[in-house]
Amino acid sequence: MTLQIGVLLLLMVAAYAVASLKKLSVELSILAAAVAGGLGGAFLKTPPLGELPRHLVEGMFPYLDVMLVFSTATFFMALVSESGGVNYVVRGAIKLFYNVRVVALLVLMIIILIPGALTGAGSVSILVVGAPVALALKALGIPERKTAAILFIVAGLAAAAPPVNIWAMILCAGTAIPYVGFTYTLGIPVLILGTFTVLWLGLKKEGGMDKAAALAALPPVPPGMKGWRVLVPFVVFFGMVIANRTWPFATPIFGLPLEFSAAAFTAWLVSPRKPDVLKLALNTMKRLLPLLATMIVVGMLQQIMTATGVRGMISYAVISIPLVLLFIGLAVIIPVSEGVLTYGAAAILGIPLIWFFDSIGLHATVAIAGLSILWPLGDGLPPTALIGRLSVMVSDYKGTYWSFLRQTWVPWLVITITSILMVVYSAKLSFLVKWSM
Amino acid sequence: MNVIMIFYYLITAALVCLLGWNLIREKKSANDMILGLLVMIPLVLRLLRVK
Amino acid sequence: MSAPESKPLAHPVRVKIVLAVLAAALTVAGGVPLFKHRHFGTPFVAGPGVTKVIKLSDYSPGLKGRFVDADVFVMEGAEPGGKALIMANTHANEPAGYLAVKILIENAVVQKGTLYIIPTINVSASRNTKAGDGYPLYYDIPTDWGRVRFRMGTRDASPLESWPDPDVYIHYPDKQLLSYLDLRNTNRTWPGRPNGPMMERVTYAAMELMRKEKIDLAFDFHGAETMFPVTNCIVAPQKSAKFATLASMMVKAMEGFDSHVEPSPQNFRGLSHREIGDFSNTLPFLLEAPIPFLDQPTGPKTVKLLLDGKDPFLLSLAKKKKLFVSYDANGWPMDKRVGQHMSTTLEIIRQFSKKTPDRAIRLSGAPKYADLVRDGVGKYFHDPAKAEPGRIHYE
Amino acid sequence: MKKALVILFAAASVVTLAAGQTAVPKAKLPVLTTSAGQSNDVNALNIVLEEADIKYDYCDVPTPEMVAAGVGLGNKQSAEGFHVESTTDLAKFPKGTPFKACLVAIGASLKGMGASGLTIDTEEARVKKLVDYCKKNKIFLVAVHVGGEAGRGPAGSDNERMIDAVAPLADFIVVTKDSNKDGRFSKIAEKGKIGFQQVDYALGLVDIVKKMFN
Repeated sequence: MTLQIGVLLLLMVAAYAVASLKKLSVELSILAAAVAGGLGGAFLKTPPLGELPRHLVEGMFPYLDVMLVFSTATFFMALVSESGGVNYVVRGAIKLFYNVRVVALLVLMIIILIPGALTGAGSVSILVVGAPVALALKALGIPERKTAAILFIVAGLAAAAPPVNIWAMILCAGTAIPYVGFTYTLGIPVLILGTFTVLWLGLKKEGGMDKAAALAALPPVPPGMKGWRVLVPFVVFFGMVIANRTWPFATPIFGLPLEFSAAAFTAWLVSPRKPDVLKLALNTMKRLLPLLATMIVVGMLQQIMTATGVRGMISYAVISIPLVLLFIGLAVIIPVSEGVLTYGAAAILGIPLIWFFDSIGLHATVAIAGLSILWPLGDGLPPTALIGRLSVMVSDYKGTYWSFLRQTWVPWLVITITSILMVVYSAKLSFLVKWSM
Repeated sequence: MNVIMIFYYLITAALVCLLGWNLIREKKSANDMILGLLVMIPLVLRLLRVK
Repeated sequence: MSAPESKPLAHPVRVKIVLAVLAAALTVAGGVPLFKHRHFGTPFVAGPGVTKVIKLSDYSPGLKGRFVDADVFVMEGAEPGGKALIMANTHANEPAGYLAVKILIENAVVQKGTLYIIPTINVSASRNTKAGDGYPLYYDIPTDWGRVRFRMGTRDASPLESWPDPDVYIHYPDKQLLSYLDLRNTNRTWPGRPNGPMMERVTYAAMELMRKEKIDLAFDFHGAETMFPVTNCIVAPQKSAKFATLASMMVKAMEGFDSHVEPSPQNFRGLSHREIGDFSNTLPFLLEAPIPFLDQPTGPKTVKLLLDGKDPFLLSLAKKKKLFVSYDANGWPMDKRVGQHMSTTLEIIRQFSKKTPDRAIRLSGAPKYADLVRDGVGKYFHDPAKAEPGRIHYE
Repeated sequence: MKKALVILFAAASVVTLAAGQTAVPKAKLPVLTTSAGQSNDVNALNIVLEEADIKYDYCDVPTPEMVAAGVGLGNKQSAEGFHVESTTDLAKFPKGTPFKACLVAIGASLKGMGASGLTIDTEEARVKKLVDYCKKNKIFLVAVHVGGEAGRGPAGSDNERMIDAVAPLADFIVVTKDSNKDGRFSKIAEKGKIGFQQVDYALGLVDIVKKMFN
């Protein structure tokens, strides 16, 4: 059976490679891999050919809700941006903090951390506050590729930050460990690593602008734009998120897409100039199309990989690695799995890994925290590279994707080492869990 | 079906319309046509309450 | 990373129409089987012991007329006594319990006391499929008179019944944070609320049944991965632990299979074995039988794997001591798993009846572990073609 | 049914002849039962004593001070993650009578420990203190393992640490056949010259405790 599955895996890799060589987009290359795997599997009746369409269609569903979040959040931010709110905020931030660089950087870091921490999605951080923060970073004299790097790493940390960490939640749900004890176990490393990242990448001023020039270089704020007009839509959004958290049994479950829609509607209401909503929505969808399609094809790939046994074989291979190699291998395995499967990676590799770690005396909660700090790095890796691509998009960086990714290597390495040490020494770090209870 | 769920069907329907409109306007890229259609499939099946 | 610029198409409209037709064909070819699956029913023949079939909504109007409202088979004995509730398909991708209750409903007769059986407590999950996990839609069990087809469901209710998911599920009433998915998992939504989210309504109705009918024992049938530490066991809170332990010792000695007892954790909320005990006078027991099909490191997710539990990867991992149950080339066949649920349940009922004779429950006609392993589960299914029409219920 | 039970008990009490088995030693009452690792096996142990009609005191997480308080365990009350039960016949052994024997059910449960607010490290430290106390005060220490294969695990696992904390220091070891598949317990017994018995099923323990305390 191993041989058969191995052949299917090769077939899928080959289909991906051929599609890429033929200059097809990443999304279509993943689709090609999924279809090739499905057709190959049909030879062995795993799954039978008659079930292939159903598997392909069913595989389009795992990330349906994430697609709704992306669409509504991007549309909301497009509205805020179009109404001049973004420019207003950045101008204010530069006025206040231009001369105290470290404080400015830390404030911007916290601004990126909050939306991701609350929703568990780094993409929300980028979509909601990415554009204005990018502008502010640029005004501080940080070049675009470093700006993109800061956004990407900090947004990833935001996703890992408490209270909501989706990797940890998937792992807890799958291993029947309660999702408690993560506040400091995740919070402390996230803050330390975030501070390190913004200071490492942002402390050096590379542009020659002084404060006046920086302000002059920023786009003008449209007449009539006031602080409250920017603030109100965000108050609506965070109000709904926080209301749900504070009075969970009195508030209905809104869900992020509705929260973003409500915020978008408010932004339109309070905007001093009324943007063309239809045009804006159409453009938003066009811009998002590759990302949305990625979610679709990754789900299909995942479905085919499981139905054919490829996913199981990979999971088996990871669990069978000798322990020391496994610890070192986490540095590659975890981010790459995220790059290929996004959150699916937590279920496929994470659940058996945690069971295994637990059985050899590691502390499961700390080990989950450690892994879930490493996973977000994979959101910068192809084929999906969800947060990496969003970071490049909002920071307006025009260079190649790889030149952006190279900028992140030092924080990347530090995060990797931290998270592996957290797993290895999880038993010694269990006091963090106790503090958090 | 409660009010909030109805909102979700409306959001989904809006996305299908936007994707469809973009698809109709698309003249150049076969890639974008395929991606647009792919994204529409699960949204349509959700609207039809199949899955 | 950006998509390469494509050359202008020679015939954009024609290309577009061809692509749209292909997409529509895929939608239909993939969508129709999913639609059929959602509306498929397996016939359950109400056996001689079934005295009535009621609805879960009879205990909580919040479920009236809803898709998620479940059937409750009631089996009353001539003599009054204790009462037990048996629930299956909490997680509809763990089918051993579902097959066990079908056998009970079709064969058992209660002499003393009453049995309440809910074959599918999470109706929506049993009519949902696990996107991304490549399960088969159905599995067939052979019998002497033909095959019986069952839906393969999943762990979580469908978004068609519960949409949207929250950013994080906040358990009622404890406020413990759980994964957003757990809002649709009926083994996290206990004890529930009468008008809360849909799955909380389901568990609330079951809680009401237990409180109003003064149920003594509640059984929740599950399956668990062989790599999961809590597998092949009875999960019981402190108040149920003695009966569980006695039963575990008895089945080991008399019927020759293992099912150890795991304490129900006190700080993990929403689970049946926790909340039923805390919010009623009922003694809860959650039964786990191994289900290799659900393990991550397995070969293709086929019906064969689901039914015989044989997998080369798991066998190799067993040799490396990475599984939590004994595992050999014989796999873990369905008959054995159904048999374990059946015998463990009967033994707990027997031990309870011995200790509290005025609340005793006595029943006959239910096969035990050895019978099921010898005959196979299909032997105990009744042919709906030979049943009176009014006695057939599609589950 | 009753007949079947009698036969079963008889069958279960026929002890499998494994290497290094020794006679059942005599021990004196009153007896304390407790757990090393907070698995459910201590419930099995209590049930065994009930079936054998031997009265006992039980605490899942006793401190040396509680053991020192003797029968009644210093009148401690059960609370969340802390269970006390005293069934010892107070007419024979009034409150405060020092314990003469201690039965420890070995078996680690992550969930059980979590419920008591313990980790494997704190549990190991606690068990070691308890064992030390028993040794110093000549309390007859019996290590029991009835968890079978499910209650074992790879080397270095929680279960193995609990075994190492108790078994080598016990005065007598009694295990089920499944628990000793790899001969781990017989080896410990042989090495430490500790009394050792192996039974087919947990129920077989009934006969052994009867012999031990009568």
